[in-house]
Amino acid sequence: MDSALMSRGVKRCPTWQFILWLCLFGGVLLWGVYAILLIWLKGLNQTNMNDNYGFALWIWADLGVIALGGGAFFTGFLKYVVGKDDLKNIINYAVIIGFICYSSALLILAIDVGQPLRSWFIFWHANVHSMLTEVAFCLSCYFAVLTIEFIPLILENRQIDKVPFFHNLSHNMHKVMAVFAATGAFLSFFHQGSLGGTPSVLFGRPFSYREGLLIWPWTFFLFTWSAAAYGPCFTLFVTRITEKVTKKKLVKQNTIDLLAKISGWMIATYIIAKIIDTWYWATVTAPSKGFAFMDFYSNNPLYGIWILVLEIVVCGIVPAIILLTPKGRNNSVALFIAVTLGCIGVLLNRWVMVLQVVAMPVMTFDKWVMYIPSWQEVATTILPVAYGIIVLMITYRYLPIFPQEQELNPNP
Amino acid sequence: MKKEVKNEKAKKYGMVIDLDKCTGCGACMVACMSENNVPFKEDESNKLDSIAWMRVYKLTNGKPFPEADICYLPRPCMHCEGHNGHAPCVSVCPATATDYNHETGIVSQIYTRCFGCRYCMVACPYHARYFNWWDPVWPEGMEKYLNPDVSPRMRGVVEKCSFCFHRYQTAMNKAYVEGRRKLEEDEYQTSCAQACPADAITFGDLNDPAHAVHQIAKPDLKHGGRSSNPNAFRLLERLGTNPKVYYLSSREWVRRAGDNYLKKDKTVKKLH
Amino acid sequence: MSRLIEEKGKESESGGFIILFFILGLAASLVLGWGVFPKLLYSQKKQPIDFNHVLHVEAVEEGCESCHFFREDGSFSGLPKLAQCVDCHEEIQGEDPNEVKFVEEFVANEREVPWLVYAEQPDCVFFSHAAHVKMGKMECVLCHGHIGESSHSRVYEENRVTGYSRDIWGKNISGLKKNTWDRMKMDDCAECHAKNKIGYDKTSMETLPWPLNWALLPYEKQIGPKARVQAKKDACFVCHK
Amino acid sequence: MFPFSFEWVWDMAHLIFMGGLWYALSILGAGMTYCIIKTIIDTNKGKGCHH
Amino acid sequence: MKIGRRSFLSFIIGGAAGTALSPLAWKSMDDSSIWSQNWPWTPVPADGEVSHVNSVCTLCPGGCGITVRKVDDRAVKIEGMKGHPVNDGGVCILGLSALQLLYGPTRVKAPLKRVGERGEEKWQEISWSEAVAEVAAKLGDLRSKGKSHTVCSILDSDKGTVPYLFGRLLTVYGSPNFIRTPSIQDSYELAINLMHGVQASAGFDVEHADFVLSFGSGLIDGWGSPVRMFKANSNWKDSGSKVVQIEPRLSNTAAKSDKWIPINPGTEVALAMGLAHVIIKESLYDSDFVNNYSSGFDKFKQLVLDKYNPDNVAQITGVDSSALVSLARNFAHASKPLAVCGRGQGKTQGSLDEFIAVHALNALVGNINSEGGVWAVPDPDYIKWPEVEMDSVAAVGMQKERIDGAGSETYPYARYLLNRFSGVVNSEEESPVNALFVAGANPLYTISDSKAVKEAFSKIPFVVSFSSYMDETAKNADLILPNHVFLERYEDVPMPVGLQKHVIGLSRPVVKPQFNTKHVGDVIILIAKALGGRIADAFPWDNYEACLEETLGDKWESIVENGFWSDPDFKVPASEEAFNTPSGKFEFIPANLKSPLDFSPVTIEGSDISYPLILVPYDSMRLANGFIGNPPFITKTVEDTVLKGKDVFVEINPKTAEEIGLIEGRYVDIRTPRGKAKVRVHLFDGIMPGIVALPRGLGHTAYDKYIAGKGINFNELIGPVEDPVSGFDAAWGIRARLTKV
Repeated sequence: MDSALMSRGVKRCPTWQFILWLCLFGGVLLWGVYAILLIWLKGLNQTNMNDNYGFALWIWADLGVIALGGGAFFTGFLKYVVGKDDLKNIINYAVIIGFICYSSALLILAIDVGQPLRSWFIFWHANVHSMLTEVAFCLSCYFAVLTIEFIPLILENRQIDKVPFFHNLSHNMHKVMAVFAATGAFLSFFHQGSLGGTPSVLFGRPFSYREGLLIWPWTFFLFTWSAAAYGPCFTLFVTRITEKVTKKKLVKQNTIDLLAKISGWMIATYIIAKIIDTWYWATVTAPSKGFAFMDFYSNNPLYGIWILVLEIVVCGIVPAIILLTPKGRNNSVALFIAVTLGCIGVLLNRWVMVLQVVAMPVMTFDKWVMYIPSWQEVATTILPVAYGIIVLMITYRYLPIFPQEQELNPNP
Repeated sequence: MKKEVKNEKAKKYGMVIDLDKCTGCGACMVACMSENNVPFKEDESNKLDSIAWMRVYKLTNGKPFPEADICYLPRPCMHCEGHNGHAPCVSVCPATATDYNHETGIVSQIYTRCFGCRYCMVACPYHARYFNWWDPVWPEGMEKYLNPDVSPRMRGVVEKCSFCFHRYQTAMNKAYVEGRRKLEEDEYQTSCAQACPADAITFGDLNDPAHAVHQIAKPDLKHGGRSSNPNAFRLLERLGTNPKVYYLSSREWVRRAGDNYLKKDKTVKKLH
Repeated sequence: MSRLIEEKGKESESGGFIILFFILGLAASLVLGWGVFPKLLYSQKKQPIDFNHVLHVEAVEEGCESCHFFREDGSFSGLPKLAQCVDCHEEIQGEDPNEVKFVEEFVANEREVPWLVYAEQPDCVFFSHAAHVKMGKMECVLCHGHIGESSHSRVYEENRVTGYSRDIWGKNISGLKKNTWDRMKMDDCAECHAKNKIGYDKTSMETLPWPLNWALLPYEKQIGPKARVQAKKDACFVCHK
Repeated sequence: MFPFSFEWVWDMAHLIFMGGLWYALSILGAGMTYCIIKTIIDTNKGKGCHH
Repeated sequence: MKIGRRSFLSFIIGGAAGTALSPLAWKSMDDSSIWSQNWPWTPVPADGEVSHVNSVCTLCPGGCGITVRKVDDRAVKIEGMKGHPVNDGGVCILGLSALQLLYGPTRVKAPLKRVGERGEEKWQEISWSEAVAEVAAKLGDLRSKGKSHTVCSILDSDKGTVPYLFGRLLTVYGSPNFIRTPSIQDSYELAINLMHGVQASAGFDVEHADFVLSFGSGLIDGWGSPVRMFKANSNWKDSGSKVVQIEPRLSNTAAKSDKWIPINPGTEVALAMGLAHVIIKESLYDSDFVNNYSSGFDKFKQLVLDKYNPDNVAQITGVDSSALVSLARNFAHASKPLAVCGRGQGKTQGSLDEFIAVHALNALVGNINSEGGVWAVPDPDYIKWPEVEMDSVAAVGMQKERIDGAGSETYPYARYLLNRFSGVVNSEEESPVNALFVAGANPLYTISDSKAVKEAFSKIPFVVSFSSYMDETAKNADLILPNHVFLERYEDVPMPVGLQKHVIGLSRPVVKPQFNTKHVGDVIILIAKALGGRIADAFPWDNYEACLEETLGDKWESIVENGFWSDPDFKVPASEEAFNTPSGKFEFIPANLKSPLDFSPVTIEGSDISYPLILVPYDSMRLANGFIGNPPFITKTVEDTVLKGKDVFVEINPKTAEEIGLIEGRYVDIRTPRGKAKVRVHLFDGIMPGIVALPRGLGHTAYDKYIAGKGINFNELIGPVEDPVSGFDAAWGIRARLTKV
């Protein structure tokens, strides 16, 4: 029925099946939209945030999706700036995933602020000393970059491509894509970093506070690095899931292998840096403020030392080892485990840097405060997942995302 | 002509709270609420969602009966100076809705500028910043007591203690019509300091040796405003927030509760 | 009409025709924006009493200060209350219907006159008349214009979106102003402060090359020699509450 | 945000961060403008009409 | 078609360009930005001329001077009055919140007549003339039936013109039943009456005392005039004066004192006697005073030496005997020692023995009527109205015995015994009270054993409340004749509690009455006039204001100007003339007392087998617990370890909690012989094991949603324990049991 919209020579599931799934995820999406409306109309009292938890699930989700979306900028950087041309086979998907992640992040930010109609103040009345300003600048600019990168892909749809204007536009945009990608990479280095700086410039919060270089705390670099390391994991993770769902091989193993190897090296180096950072913080920074290392991980029902072990060892060292060994990369199960652990690791890191920061008391007579998100927060946080799946379904169905698909799946 | 109009010496308004005198009666909290149009809800027992610019904390020494001891600690906004005005909250606000005034040392909060990102609340280790989770609603007729000098806040913005800056403004107005620029110590007092029935709160210009706060707190400006009074301490001084609220206590455990210390650390008076 | 367009479209395929439509659109939107929109944006309200400033200034002894004065506590009285008016207007004076209305409706019933205040600022604004008039020696006219010379009350134009007077947000719909009193927005405060600030702030805008100093419009008012103008960027609380 | 806003201060922080923002925005703006103009020219030349 | 589309596009582009060149977009954006910063639904308080009005707060008996800041005709802030002899600029949390009471939703806005069942809150608004007529008709009816003595009024005070008007009306009408709500005032007055032989209130020269020994008095928890006590406490800190606090719970007062001596609850009287023992035995007492101005010392000495040696006392009180001895020495050696009693805020009367024992301690160290000591302060004598002329009905009525039994043969010493009221009413088939007036009091909430009080009220056929607020008593009344709030009315406020000076404060109208309310004084005068005859004759004033002005006479002008009047010449007589006892001296063992005191601790209700724990109340400044409900601001300051949601916490020592198996926050049922309630537990190291404590001031069932339904009323769990000599309520606690739910 809708086959005219699909690329030639590829096979897609029947329309009814497509619509059925669309409705399913659309339902989840609508649930999230309902929650958004509630929040916009009734205010943030719809959440379980409070004066201790000024930042909570949403900011975690924000940091999380941006880290996961880091695959887009890093892959783009590798392809356009470093020149790893092999990555062209996966870059489209990386861009779409990035686009989904960043648009979700912006949406969540729009719900998260108390006066959404004033959120443009962050530009208009910008305080250039604030990490959040830097985040907002780079985030929105980079989102513009992703949109620019996404447009030619849409224009490649079989029907749209027939229009000469769009065909030419797509062609021209491709030609200058390197400039956009380079700008995007530049912006991404900064906003991933400033997201890292966001908790770490808080010198009133010894758990997250880090010393650093000039105005940038060490986590500034760690966040950029970890996004570059773990972002590709998420790209690989989604690609792998897509392959499972479509029951097709979509990207050749050498591309996967290349990206996995780079990711492995990035994770390995990141984890070393992270360990050094943690060590310095635990033995120098925190004690100078009167905190012993274990103060951060005791006297509360949730945040134990396990969380650090999980983050560094299980979700850091383990995936690094798997991805660095050819055997590990070539074993699809091991690879999948590694990229999954990687994704969990970066999400956990972002969780800790948001939630544990605010949970941890600073005044001696203050108490640890725990928090459980309200359904409105959960719904709005799940919304991006549904939204992402829907975008992926539509783009996969109608756009030539995977250049190697036809080659790998010749029509019988 | 330009020399004629010399800038007066910058003021640094601050507070000294004598915890030996503080009875924990809560008058400062209510004096603040009624002066500053702080709203209230039917249930205010969830203290994580209850706006109290001035909050009185109850400290315990953790010892069993009969060695147990308690102490009350009123906590307004500390109006941190940080390093050269870089209060923890001021530098993080993305929209410049809060700033540090070098002329008075007061950290402002502009409600119409704030868009409610709450980064400042995360930055403040004192929980001195409060978010308007709800629309402020006064029962019918009660809006009559609202103070026109302070604008009521809308839902979705952050608010905090301003050291009753509007009182500074009105005092300055009076001074202006009398042809003065200088305020007497008692012309500008915060609502809490004025109300405190135990006279535990002293407010004034820390830079002015004639003011009581200066004489009690004896701030050592070479060492980040650290007090030279052996009974005085500031909350979380070691973080480098450089707050302008000093506390006095004759009890060691109370002074130690004012900051974080490793077991081996002494309740130090020196920053480094 | 649509038929007409189509027919005309058939007649001519040329670019000229397209340009005509461009001009049509342009003209329509310009008329809408410059003509209709301001009419829609502001509602016209009449003052409850038509007030004659000229007459009053002649009658009172101390000029403007007779009614608009500073109180002992430094606050500015703004519009006079009924209690002040009653000093003279206990009985109807003369035959002006406005006078009759004033005495009968308000004085007799001890009801305050609900004047519409042209210069009413939003609640977030703190403005010290004392600082500007007493210390800065500024003339009222600088911000309020020549209202004291009016013999009738102007129509009060209320912005339907913001609820504030047109005087605050720009008498000229274009946002440009000829006189200092044409607008009373934050930028206008800032403009004057930047212009008159005394050199204790290094980042003086005047020292900047064109066009960065463009905001300094050339009007003549001088601020007294004792003035100390707030022009620092760390003082939101000075003007906001 | 703009140098003529009264909040603007001519200091390093503004130059770096606002400079960065305007730089990025101009690259993106210039890039897109280039693409669109080039595309209009190309289309008028009859490129891309492969049917 | 193709051209049509292109033309349309062109039109749109032209339109967009034109819009961009017109103010439409820019101005709309600007305006919506302004709109989004000044939401129309956020209230904007009107500005205006600021003025200040001096007045006096009447929300508690403290009598603080206040300065109300007004903006035009709105009262916006209450501040302490500078230079006032009681509070000198300070103000308490309740006074600060008074505007919430003035403007709050809890006000009764017009005279109301009950139309539904009692307490059903179905009311009909009536006019003032109807209301007065109704009351007058009822009173006239009772009087004609010879039942004038079955009319009764309950007030919070018996001083000042308004209580005097009530008293006058009752007298000339023919009823002896004027009742004042109970407090430690009763016990102090009686102790002074018996030991000094004069009718006077106790005044404490706390400012000059240098060693304060408090037997459980919440010196900084609201005892006496709270702000004055805070100031005194700060003075003590500055001057190095010592405070020793004796009580089983680490109250704020205990925490702020120089020494906290935990004691078995209720045994304070024994400790006082033990201290007397040491002082007498070691001859540390003031021999001048004891030898020259006291009588009965030998008898007292004998009693003390026989029965209260430190070891015995240590056994009873749990206070270490060496601590006791050193305390006694420190107390006696201090230059201006002062011992005070009356637990917490002193809202219950307490045992007479205890007051006499503590007062004897003061006498031993010779600080009676001296600097830094306890003064017997007679009421200022400024209300000089002509004697009433009673008609025969009134004369007969006045001869009848009081309903509460005060002054009867059984209770010859007491003046008012509201604690007995419900017992008396409930014990009879038909209520001995046919009409009840309640003003400035809320007995349904403040009197212990609420259930019994409520039952008694339900038996009384005609209950009139003069409350400004819809409190528990008003809610269960037949008629509410709302008084102005103190910020709307004139009223003299004599004798701030515990002050050793003569001060009369003046409440005055700060704002116009907000609702259709009427001054209670005016209503009394109107009722009297409506009743006619001798009754009307006794009220020659046009209205209350005229009455007040006439009463204050030459004081009026200065009191209006300053907000208070104080007698600069006030002095208590020297010890030679101070005592009017049969011996003409201070009596350690009052000769006027028929039965001897035994100075033994009061036994509380309940068996220790079924109720293993002891429940005591505690008072907090952050919980108004008198006849005024807690305004929202105050409730906001209550900690979440006291009140969370609708649940109140009972304080318990962690050790006791562990024995019962309770953890922090756990829900429990608390049961006492008088009642049961569901509460949560809060572990507190500052409370003696075996004791649990609940705050007073919660658990309102009336007022508005900001006050009602939070926690439980302590008075529902406790009942009165009658002091055998005075008839006062001597209960200081009740036995209790906690069970998990």
